[in-house]
Amino acid sequence: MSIDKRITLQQAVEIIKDGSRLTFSGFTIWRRPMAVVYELIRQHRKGLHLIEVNGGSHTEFLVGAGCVDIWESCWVGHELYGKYGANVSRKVREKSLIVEDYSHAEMLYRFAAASQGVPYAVGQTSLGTDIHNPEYDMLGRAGLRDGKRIAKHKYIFTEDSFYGAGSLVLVPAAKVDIAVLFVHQVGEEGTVRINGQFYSDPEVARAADTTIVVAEEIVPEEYLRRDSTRNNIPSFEVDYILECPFGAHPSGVFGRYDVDGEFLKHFYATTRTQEGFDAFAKEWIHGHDQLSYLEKLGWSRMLNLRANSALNYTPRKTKGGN
Amino acid sequence: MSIDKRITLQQAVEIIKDGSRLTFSGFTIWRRPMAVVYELIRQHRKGLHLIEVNGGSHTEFLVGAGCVDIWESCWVGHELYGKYGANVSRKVREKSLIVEDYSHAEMLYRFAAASQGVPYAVGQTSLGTDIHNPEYDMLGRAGLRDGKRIAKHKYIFTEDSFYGAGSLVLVPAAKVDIAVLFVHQVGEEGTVRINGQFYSDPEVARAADTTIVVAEEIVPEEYLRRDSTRNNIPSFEVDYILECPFGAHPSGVFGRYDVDGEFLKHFYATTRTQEGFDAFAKEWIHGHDQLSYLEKLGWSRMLNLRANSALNYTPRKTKGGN
Amino acid sequence: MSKHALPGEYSLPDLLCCAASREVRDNEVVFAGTGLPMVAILLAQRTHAPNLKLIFEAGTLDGRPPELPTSVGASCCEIGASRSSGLNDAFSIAQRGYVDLGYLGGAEVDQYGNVNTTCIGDYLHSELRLTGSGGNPDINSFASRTVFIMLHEKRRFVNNVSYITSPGWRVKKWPGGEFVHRRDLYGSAFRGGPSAVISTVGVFRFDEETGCMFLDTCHPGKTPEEIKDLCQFDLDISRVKGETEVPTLEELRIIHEVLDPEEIFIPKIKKHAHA
Amino acid sequence: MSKHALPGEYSLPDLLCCAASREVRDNEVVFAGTGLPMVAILLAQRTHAPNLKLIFEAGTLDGRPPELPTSVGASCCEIGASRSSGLNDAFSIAQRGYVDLGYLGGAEVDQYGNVNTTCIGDYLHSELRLTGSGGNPDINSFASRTVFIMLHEKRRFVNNVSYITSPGWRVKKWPGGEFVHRRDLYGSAFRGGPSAVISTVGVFRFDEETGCMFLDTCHPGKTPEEIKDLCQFDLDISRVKGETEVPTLEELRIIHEVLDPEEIFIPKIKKHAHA
Repeated sequence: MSIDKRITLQQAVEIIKDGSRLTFSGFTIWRRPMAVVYELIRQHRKGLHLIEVNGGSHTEFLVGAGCVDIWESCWVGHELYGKYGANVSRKVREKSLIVEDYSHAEMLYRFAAASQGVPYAVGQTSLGTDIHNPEYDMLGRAGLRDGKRIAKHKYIFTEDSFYGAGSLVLVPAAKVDIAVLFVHQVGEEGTVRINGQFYSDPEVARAADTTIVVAEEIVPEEYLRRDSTRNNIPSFEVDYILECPFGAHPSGVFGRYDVDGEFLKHFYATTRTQEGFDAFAKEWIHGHDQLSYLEKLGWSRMLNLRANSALNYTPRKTKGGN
Repeated sequence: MSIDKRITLQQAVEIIKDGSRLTFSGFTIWRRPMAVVYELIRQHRKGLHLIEVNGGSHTEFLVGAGCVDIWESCWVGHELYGKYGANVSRKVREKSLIVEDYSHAEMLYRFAAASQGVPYAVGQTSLGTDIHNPEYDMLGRAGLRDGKRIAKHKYIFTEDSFYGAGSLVLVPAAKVDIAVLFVHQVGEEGTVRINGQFYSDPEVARAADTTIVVAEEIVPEEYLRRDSTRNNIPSFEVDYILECPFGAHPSGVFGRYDVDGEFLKHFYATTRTQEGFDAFAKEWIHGHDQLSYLEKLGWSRMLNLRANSALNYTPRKTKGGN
Repeated sequence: MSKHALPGEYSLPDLLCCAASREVRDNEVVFAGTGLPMVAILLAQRTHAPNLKLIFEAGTLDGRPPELPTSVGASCCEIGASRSSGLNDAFSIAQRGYVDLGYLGGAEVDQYGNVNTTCIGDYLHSELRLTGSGGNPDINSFASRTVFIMLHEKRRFVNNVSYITSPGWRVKKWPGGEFVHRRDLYGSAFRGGPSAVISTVGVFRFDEETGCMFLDTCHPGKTPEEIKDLCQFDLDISRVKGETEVPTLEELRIIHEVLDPEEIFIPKIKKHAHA
Repeated sequence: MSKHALPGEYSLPDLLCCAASREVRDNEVVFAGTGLPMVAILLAQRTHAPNLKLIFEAGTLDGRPPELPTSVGASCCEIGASRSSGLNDAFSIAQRGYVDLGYLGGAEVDQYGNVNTTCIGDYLHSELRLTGSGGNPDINSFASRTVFIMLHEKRRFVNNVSYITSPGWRVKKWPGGEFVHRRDLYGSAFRGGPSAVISTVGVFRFDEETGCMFLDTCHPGKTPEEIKDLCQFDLDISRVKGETEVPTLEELRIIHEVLDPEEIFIPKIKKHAHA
């Protein structure tokens, strides 16, 4: 109450320094803090180290804009709106992006471990795959495993001595400097309420040293505290808050708006090349702020994405097109 | 839907065999499946191996009745209604009960590991205490660490190689045959909704090979599925269900009824000796069923414990006595 | 039971979807990915497996989506679910051993059922990076059975996949990388492995002891020899049971009128199209 | 600021409660146990630390209970909380390092602040088993500071506790059991240790380098020598600052009229009682 956690979009992005280890809320093309992603691109942030449970369109935006040096995750694409991450693929081919591959469950375990304050997690997934191929330890090959900001090992293989369960793989905690979340509601003191699936947001918020929450709405803290079992992240885990309506577009938000599939299809179709990406960014990102971006999107487009508040989703039969 | 999960109280207790590894829902003197505990005593179950995140009055009942051979946990007592677990203390002194001590967080980690399907958990708690004293591995001393039903080691000490975090302690997953939960609502297909703090119930339900849910109410599954984010345990983790109103008494249930402190004080005061326990059991347990137990408690007592449904608790000013 | 469709009344995606749907048994816990697998599972839920329990990776447990989700993170996933939460629940449940069946896809597969969804060509000098693993290896590691649905081309049914993303019946033991039976590596976490590959030409299964793929059924109009020619490895065609069962009219009605009327994942057959 | 109470206007439990309350700083995250510590924290919340964040072990995060909970699992704990959940959240938050201050109790303490809540006498031939550890060692392991509130008797301030339940500044290194500085054992998880023992005769603190307890303040009417005599170990009384600050009238009003009017944890002073 005494500490005012409100900041502006610009301030939020100033907290994220060149070279920060960064992660986000959401799942593939859902509930991504796109307004912050756009502002990072506008402010020409460089050398970011993204560590994500999974990637998505937002990853493609940041990688395409050249903001990212290292990406640790398991997946990137636009779901059915674009088959793969063409910007990531291009930068990998050009060797201007280091990709460290884990499996999806392993990435989740890594964040869960960090959120629990332990240095690693134990798992039995993906044994025998090239995900565990010691030749493919890309951060190791790049000489970046300092044991401080980046774990000394990509994996450690061991055996279970308690129950004889067999081979185990230990994965290092995902240590991140900053998590940026996009959620439905945040109270003035930082309490977060997410509607629908909360993905890996609670783990991500707790794992990060600094957590910034961007919300569709800032609501009275007291309102959220009337039903504390519905809240997902406690006040003291959140350092900064800001309100940014429609700030997840073109990703979708349960109960609020659908993924803008046409927008993502257009992004995917036009950003296979760097020239294509630069043209896209010139049109949609640079020279804009969040309001002028919404103006450019226009009412018709956004009303079409609106979720039915009784159903919490956008039934296809009510939509034009698609 | 196709599989009828409903059973009776008697059937529930028949599923729990002599020698079963058993655990429960709840926290100290809150939301314990007391009706099942009473029936276990009536059916003279023997040799139980209790593994609990924490104990409480229900532990004292089972131990006092001689149902338990091994108790792995961290705490037993009646909160402010009785300073310690006098029955556990007596049986330990008589060496008729093996107690294996872990810390509270360690017990939680052990269930979390089991619920995640991994053989152990990593922690940094309680380093340097006698909880980790190798001389005090009581199951090891008793020659019971077969590496199958009971882990080969009580602890393994190691160091972190990923970030140089220092000493770590590995604790074995808490493998249990059966979990018995007491909850507010369960649907016909097994979906569980708990109101208020859910303690370690989700971990416990997922860790157990068989999960029995006792509920204040069985409600239409469809009702619970209208708001799936409010549910705590998914249908397929629950094997059997039964309805047993006030089945947690004398423990308390958020939003329904308070702990019966007078009852627990009486239990604590009269069961320091085995003779005292036997007399208590004769009066309150043997020869009763759940309905005759409620009749014996009487309306005045139970109305006095009733929670205010707007507040979800029992404000002290509305209560007679205390 | 509904009549089977005649040639020309169904498309190849229809056939794949129905074949995949038949892999589900009632009351099973099924871990579903986005796309054609999702249609197959919802089809099973509406036909022979009304009590299957559907898990979406993003955190929906025992879901009954009112319409076909366009991704597992989509808003309609959790409508009617037993519990909606997050990935920690979904993967804990999987690793704990609750999952009977997983549905997956892939770009390349080898004779042991090792699947690649990560890159084409040398991983260290990648020409084309694909989406990456996602939950493919996780679902495949933990489920008792997994079904892969794949486009069949000779460059996809290969001797060695570019990158083993998802483990088959014989996998690499690190640090050496020699192939061992999956059972020997997974220990108590061993619960099974790939149980079927449904490609655009046939249905393939695995000898669980040798770990090798064999041809189970040919899609209508395909011969075992043709199919063998479409694999780089030496496909066992000695155990072919016959032809893949074709869709029934009722299945086609559910796919095209109930589940995917907008043709998001499965196009409707055009009057002039061939099966 | 409210006036301090005069002798006879407050009891010993009042004094302990107020002394404990003063250990909290505003905006801190505090991990609370049942009993007198709970009263102390709620008192701080209603006086000098209105923005403290209260965590209850059972799963309430940033709680603002409308009345004094009788246990951390109680129904009124979560009313007004930021989030209510379970133990996994509470202990994850603690191990992650969010907790500034923990309040604990104990039956025995040694000069390093090692505390016993497990048993009296030889653990292997126990005469009296107490409640056990509960979260005592966990809160103490993870919090930056911990405050112990204890009954002061010579048999409780001992050379060697029967069982180290909760770690002090010098702890046992296993398997040998030799005493080492806590910092050397906890590695990156080292964040501090016991910062105060508030007993019924004085307030004790620790030299963080030697790990040894010293007398900080004497409760009114007690002398350092008397207090030293009440310890089996050689208590350092060279650093005594003076007398423990007594309760203010406002603090007494909050304790007895607002927090614990039913005298659940702190009895009201009787007309004829002495401080």
